[in-house]
Amino acid sequence: MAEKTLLKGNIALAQGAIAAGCRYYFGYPITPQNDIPEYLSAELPKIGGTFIQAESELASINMVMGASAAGARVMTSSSGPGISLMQEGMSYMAGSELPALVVNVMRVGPGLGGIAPTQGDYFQATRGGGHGDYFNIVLAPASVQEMFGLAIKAFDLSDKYRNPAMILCDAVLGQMKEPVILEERGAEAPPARPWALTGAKGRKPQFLKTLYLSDGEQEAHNLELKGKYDLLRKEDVLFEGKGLDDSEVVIVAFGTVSRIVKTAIQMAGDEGIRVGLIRPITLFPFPAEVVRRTAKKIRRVLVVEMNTGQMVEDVRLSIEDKVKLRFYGRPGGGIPTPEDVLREIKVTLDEKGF
Amino acid sequence: MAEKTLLKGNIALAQGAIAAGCRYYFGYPITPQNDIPEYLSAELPKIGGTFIQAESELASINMVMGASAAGARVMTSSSGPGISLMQEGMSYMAGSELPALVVNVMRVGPGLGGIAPTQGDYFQATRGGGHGDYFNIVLAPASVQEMFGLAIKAFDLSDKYRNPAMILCDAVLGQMKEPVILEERGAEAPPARPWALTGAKGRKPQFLKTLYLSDGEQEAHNLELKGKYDLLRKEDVLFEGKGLDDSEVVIVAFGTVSRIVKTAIQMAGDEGIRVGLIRPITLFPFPAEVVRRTAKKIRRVLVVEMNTGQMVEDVRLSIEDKVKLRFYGRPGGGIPTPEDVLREIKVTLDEKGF
Amino acid sequence: MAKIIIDRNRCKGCGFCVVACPKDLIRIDKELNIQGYLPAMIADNDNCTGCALCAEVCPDVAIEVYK
Amino acid sequence: MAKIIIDRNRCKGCGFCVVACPKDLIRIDKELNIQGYLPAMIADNDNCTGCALCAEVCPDVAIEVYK
Amino acid sequence: MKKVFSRPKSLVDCQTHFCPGCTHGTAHRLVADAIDHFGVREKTIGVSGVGCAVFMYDYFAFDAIEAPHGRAPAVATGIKRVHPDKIVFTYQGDGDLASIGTSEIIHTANRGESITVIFINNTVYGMTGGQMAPTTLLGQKTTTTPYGRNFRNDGYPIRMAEMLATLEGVAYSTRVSMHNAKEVLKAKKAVRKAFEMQIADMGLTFVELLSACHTNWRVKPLEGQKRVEEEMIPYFTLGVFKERKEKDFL
Amino acid sequence: MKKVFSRPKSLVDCQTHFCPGCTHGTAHRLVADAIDHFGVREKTIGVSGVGCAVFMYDYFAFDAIEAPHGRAPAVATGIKRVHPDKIVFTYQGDGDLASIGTSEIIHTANRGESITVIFINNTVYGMTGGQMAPTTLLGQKTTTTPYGRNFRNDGYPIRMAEMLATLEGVAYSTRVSMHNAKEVLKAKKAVRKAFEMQIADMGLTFVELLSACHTNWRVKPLEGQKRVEEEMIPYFTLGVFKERKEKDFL
Amino acid sequence: MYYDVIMAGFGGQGIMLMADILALIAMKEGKNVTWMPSYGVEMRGGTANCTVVVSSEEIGSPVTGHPYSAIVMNEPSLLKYEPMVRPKGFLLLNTSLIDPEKTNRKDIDKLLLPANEMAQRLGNSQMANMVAMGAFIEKTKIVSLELAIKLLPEMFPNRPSSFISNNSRAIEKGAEFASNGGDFSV
Amino acid sequence: MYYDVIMAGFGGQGIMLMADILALIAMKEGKNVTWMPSYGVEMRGGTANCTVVVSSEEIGSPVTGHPYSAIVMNEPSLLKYEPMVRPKGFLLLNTSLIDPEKTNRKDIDKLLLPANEMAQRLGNSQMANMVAMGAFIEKTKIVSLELAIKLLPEMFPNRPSSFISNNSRAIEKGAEFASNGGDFSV
Ligand SMILES: Cc1ncc(C[n+]2csc(CCOP(=O)(O)OP(=O)(O)O)c2C)c(N)n1
Ligand SMILES: Cc1ncc(C[n+]2csc(CCOP(=O)(O)OP(=O)(O)O)c2C)c(N)n1
Ligand code: SF4
Ligand code: SF4
Ligand code: SF4
Ligand code: SF4
Repeated sequence: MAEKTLLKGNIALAQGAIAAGCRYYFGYPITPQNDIPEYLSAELPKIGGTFIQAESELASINMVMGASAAGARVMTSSSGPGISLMQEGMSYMAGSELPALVVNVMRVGPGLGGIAPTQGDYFQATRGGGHGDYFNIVLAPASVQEMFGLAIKAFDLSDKYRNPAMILCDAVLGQMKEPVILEERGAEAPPARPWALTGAKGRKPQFLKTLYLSDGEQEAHNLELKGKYDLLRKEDVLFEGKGLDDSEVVIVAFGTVSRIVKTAIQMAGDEGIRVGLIRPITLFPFPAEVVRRTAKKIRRVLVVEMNTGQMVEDVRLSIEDKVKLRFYGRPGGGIPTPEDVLREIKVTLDEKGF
Repeated sequence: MAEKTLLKGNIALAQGAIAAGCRYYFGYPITPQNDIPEYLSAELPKIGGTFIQAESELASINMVMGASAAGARVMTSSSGPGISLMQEGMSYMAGSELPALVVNVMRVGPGLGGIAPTQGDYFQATRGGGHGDYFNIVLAPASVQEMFGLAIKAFDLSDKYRNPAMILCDAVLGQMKEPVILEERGAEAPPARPWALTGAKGRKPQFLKTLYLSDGEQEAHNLELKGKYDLLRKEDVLFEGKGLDDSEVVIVAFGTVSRIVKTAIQMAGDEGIRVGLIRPITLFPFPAEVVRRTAKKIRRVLVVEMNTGQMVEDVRLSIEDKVKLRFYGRPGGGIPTPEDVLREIKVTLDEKGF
Repeated sequence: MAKIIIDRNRCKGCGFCVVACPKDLIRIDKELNIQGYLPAMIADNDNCTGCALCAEVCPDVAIEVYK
Repeated sequence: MAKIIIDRNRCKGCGFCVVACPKDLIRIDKELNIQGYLPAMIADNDNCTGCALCAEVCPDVAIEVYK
Repeated sequence: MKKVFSRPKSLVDCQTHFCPGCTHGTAHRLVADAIDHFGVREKTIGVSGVGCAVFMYDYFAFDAIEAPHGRAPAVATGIKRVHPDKIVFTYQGDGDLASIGTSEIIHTANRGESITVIFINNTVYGMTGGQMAPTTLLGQKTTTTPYGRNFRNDGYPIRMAEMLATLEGVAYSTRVSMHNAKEVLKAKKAVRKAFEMQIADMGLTFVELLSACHTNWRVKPLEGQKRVEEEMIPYFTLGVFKERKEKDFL
Repeated sequence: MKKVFSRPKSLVDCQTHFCPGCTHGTAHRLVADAIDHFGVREKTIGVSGVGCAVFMYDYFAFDAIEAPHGRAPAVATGIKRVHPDKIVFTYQGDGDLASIGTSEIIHTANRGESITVIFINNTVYGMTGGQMAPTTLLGQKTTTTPYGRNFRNDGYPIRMAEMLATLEGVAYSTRVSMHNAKEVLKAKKAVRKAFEMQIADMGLTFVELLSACHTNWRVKPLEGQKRVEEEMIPYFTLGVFKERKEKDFL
Repeated sequence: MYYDVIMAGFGGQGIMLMADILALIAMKEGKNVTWMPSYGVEMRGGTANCTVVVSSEEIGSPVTGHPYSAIVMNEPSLLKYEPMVRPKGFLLLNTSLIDPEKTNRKDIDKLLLPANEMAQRLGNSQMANMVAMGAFIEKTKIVSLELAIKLLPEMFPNRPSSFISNNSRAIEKGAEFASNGGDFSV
Repeated sequence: MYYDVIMAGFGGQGIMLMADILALIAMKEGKNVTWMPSYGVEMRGGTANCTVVVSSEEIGSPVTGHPYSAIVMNEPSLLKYEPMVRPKGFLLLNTSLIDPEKTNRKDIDKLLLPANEMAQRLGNSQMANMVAMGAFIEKTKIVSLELAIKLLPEMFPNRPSSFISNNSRAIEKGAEFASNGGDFSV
């Protein structure tokens, strides 16, 4: 087994980005993700990269757009209010089909909010906080190891689809330390970017834009984007499933909550209750198929989130209504304890169908 | 019958705002809603109001926040990219429980996009483009008369719930002229605002904020917000329903599309096909109950939108999965014609259940 | 010996060249071009000095100058 | 005749008042206050002129001056 | 004996969360002092930026609101336009005002809104842990300029008081310091002048107050004060950059 | 006879969508001229703001990108940092640069990014129908100042070239006009100088070009040119506000 | 009763005004009406067009892909809108700016109107839109011609009476042309 | 094997470092481990605390409401964390800063450690955290004490050897105290 290093989630993410070949970072400070820019401000210059502390999140995302347009692997990171400020830029990037990684280490909202762990930005991340018909590719790590690994994966997917990818996590994942295996990045180099702006030398001038004026051109462009999202749903769904065959109830939870749920599942097991888990790793595309299939079999689904109910809509959309669906959520930085979850498991089992 | 005036949708909306007692407008130009600021820049000074062209949409929404905090009825208006830039501010306003009207005359996205009619911002409007656990109150007019009337209604709901309200419409509704009856605003004055910042004269100092640090305080605040959204869902759902009892298929469509659908329904009627319509007027809260009830009876639902499928999720969430649900959408400024819709009606009727 | 050539169909008839010409050799035509504008035309090319001021001032880059 | 009163528990021990006092009458105590800081104390109130410079410079508004 | 110096009435009698020696506390007192001085506590509305001073509403005995990071001038504009008779001010750090909020302060100043802006320049982002601010000095190490600020990568320390002084809408622009008693007394006058001119509706008034952030500079309080004097002031010259004399300008 | 004046190679041979007499066309040519002059067409990347010139990519024969409204300097920063050897410029209107994009231009200038900024000041928002711009003159009627711009409500016309000249990162800041042949020739020199200094990597170079927007001013083209001369120039003084001579500054 | 028309031409031909008047009369007559312009991001160039729907019932779509009729005031508009008109529909062409040879449809009713020339003879070619308006109303009878003329002073409250009378005359002349189908004299 | 501990005190007491060391040793021993700090928006003031979970299995929640044990280095931490410890759990109190009278729980095992005084006697009261560390490990045996001492040079590569040896000694002394339960001598 490769050697392990004890790393903070934010740092592991930053190292994942470097491992993925990212050499450009533009961002603006905000808790609880400041380790990322702080680490990269020290490391990137050493490896020929560029770190700029932008004057704002608006500037960050637009610098990211420029660097991406120029053909670079590039990222930014922020939290709630800052991510909201990036919505115009992210919409432009999706429209111009530009890849990049945007990290959201969530903080409590709405408003300024505290930095307690929360999952209140699920809707914003998966339903497009920006204007127009588009989606972000959204990945939700649940361990420091995944902070590293999914950062790499996010760049790859972003490049594959020429669409911004987002890592959605919370303060627990950002601040927690765990042992990590820092795999060397394999040979899979970033794909060629023939569309990048590099100067029209030996080729025709090319441009990147989002405004199409000829009859039907814009509609065609939007349908092409939709085609990419359909392909994503088909080809690049990621999830972790446990005990999906013989459980009495299956829990759907992502990120930090899935960890708490695992403890609860063990506690339930100790009491002789068999509980399964589906942990979506891609939030968009949502693992609808496995949720549907599992729910059909197990008939009882419990969704746990650190918000007032957001991913539960995607679960609802995936399952038949004969399935019993229960939601348990704590918003505003309230963290469900394993005991809370165990209680909810029992309620789910006790309740009659709808 | 009161006298009718032939008015552009944008102007009717501006007049509705004035009728509602709104005397403060802060906004930044963007097509296709410029008639609103242009009209108000001429009218507000005449009636003791204030019009400021802000330096940006960020400034606009924050001026709106200030004026609302100061106790005024206040509004802004914009379109796609500008609305995206307001997401941080709107999240803060929801968090600080401040009322205001935000108008989004949609344009095509993602990115800069053209100004053709579209409904691509449904997700952003109803699922919160800003960070955190909150919702906007969203109203969708379908006629110039409603541009006037729903502007008033939006202010009232916004005040009732101390939450931002949004009018979501498109270029057709903004640019179209129709005869309007400009009702006098009744006695229903804006409610008292004891929470407003007016100087601590004869009372304790008070403040408006979104950051709660004591244990559990933020969670309690978020649950209180959730309480308001639950109440909204119970008390203030608006929709228009037609032929919900004896139709062969029911269409769900809002705004401009509902108009096109009405023509299609007439065409279908001419061919002997009975088609019903549910037109959500409040998009949040979504009229889930009537959709559920009607779908249960009619068993065939067609959703038509000018996007690749957004409101259809709310319809899906409202109905049983035994109901046959079909979606027809055109994104990027493509306008479904009545003929298109008629065709889809027939397909919906022909198709077998799932 | 110099001359200018005005691209009649590219011209939008703003008249800047008319004013710019120090020798007053350009005027506005009476017939619309395909764009629907009344374009500029060189009235007297023989006296053109090729100073190119008309070309410099033309927003539509509709003038070429030869010398 | 003048004097100052330092709110021992409000003080964070920054020492600005110590430096500010033109007559050098303030020093830092050796015992922690409830906040866990070593607070300032007036060592010699008899010579205080009530100039209030210590108070002006105190970021925690922990000093009152009497004259 | 009579009390000749005590806590201003506009300042709540409570412990602040500021670090030992942090002159955010001083600046708060100076604002409260001016509000008391002009007897306008009951008609004052404060707008805090996001930064170490975000909890302003806990410390001031008048109405207040928390603006999104950088947007305090826009929020203040909204308030002042609704209540032209009230005293409205913003209180902002250098990250808040000179970085993310650049556009808002410039245009609010350019519109000449009758508000007062209290600007705390401590060359770093205090609240978030000492990252580079637009005002960070060249060569200064911060958590995001670990090798020292380098103008080729990070740009130059920006001088807001001078830049704003060039705008027509600004009635008063000054830079003061709080690193010793003499300077605090000057700062007090400047803050009073700023509010006085607001009361006279002369346009935007701007007071930049130099401050140390000992915690993030990683120095003791008294060392910090010395650095303000020896390193900040040579670059951030103290003085009045603009002072309008007439109300009926232009 | 030899062709002594023709369309620059960097300018695509096609009809523009600009209104008759709109000097956006002239400015486009001047940029293309400079690019040709320095032979850098194959290493130039243009960034357009949103405004009447958003379709830049249709008119220039080099790589280009459409930035969100106001953000061109940030986009250009991203590009230039990836390709320090390329020639990168932004092309922005007064709404784009001096209003919504204030923060981006100031900080990009302050960082001294080696890019060129072409700034078209026509005192209105052209593309969206003639609303007030930050540069609108006092008293000037626009669709959002129907009673004329009034500084008490709307603030003052902002002078960007002067303001930016105060920033260390700026290598060159100048204001020129395009209202007659003589001025166009000067403008041509200024644009060339700006690109020349970029090639020498001296910092940000900024050229403000005064322009009429006949359509929204509701005047004939020649009248518009006259108004530039008689009304704009007295307020927006022409000249060089900063020109760095040395590369190794500070 | 339901009727829809697309009016099209270039900016400056008064297309919107023409549509405005039609919509206003319809409203005054107690009918439902929608007026729907289409315009691009760009300020100028290209065609200006406006769809007016008049109906005694509630109006569904204000946008129409197959109008009963079209008024085309210049050639690009002919190319774009002629194909859309419904079979048996009606097309009014401004022959002052359109070569009638360019029309293709055989299945629709056409009126060839030299609107600019007629307006010029009436003293101002700017009134071509009013001429067309008059002809269109006379031909289709979807609103009252009298009312159109009667409402002019109300529609242009700030214009001199000569303006009103000239425009009335333009409308009348257009109507005359339509009713005696082809010939005109002033 | 599963064990969790919350360590708490005020900023400057080296709580995070203590937690770091524990986590690192656990990792080196091939166990799974999580290290989870909790901190506010504010830079300073208040308590610093960190939860470490050590387990031979995959670790679920890194957050725990009912830890097996707690190390409390000052009084506010005692008040906050003593009630959370599981019945039969373990509480290590720093009696240099906490009055042992203030503890309430009877159902848990307690170690009263005068950490600051011991550290002071070792030459530097800053090492109180190391003393506590040593005592905690000795008492709970969740990781190897030897490894802890052996790893010190690796953990502080830039510190002089005197620093390492002092800290080793502090750990040892803490352990000694724990093993002979109560008395200490330097
Ligand atoms: C949109 C947004 N971005 C970033 C932050 C995080 N943030 C909070 S305070 C702050 C800067 C604080 O620095 P400064 O304004 O200089 O004030 P100080 O704390 O030094 O007094 C930042 C970046 C935020 N709250 N909102
Ligand atoms: C975020 C955003 N806000 C507003 C707009 C609308 N908009 C497009 S161009 C423009 C201003 C154009 O004016 P200017 O920059 O002066 O350029 P000009 O058209 O005069 O050349 C505006 C406000 C937009 N596209 N995006
Ligand atoms: S300057 Fe150019 S566009 Fe203008 S009239 Fe002359 S040739 Fe035509
Ligand atoms: S200045 Fe104030 S806080 Fe500082 S030591 Fe003196 S009394 Fe204490
Ligand atoms: S972090 Fe800096 S600015 Fe904030 S309270 Fe502490 S010393 Fe003051
Ligand atoms: S609207 Fe104004 S800026 Fe735009 S092309 Fe026309 S004249 Fe030029």
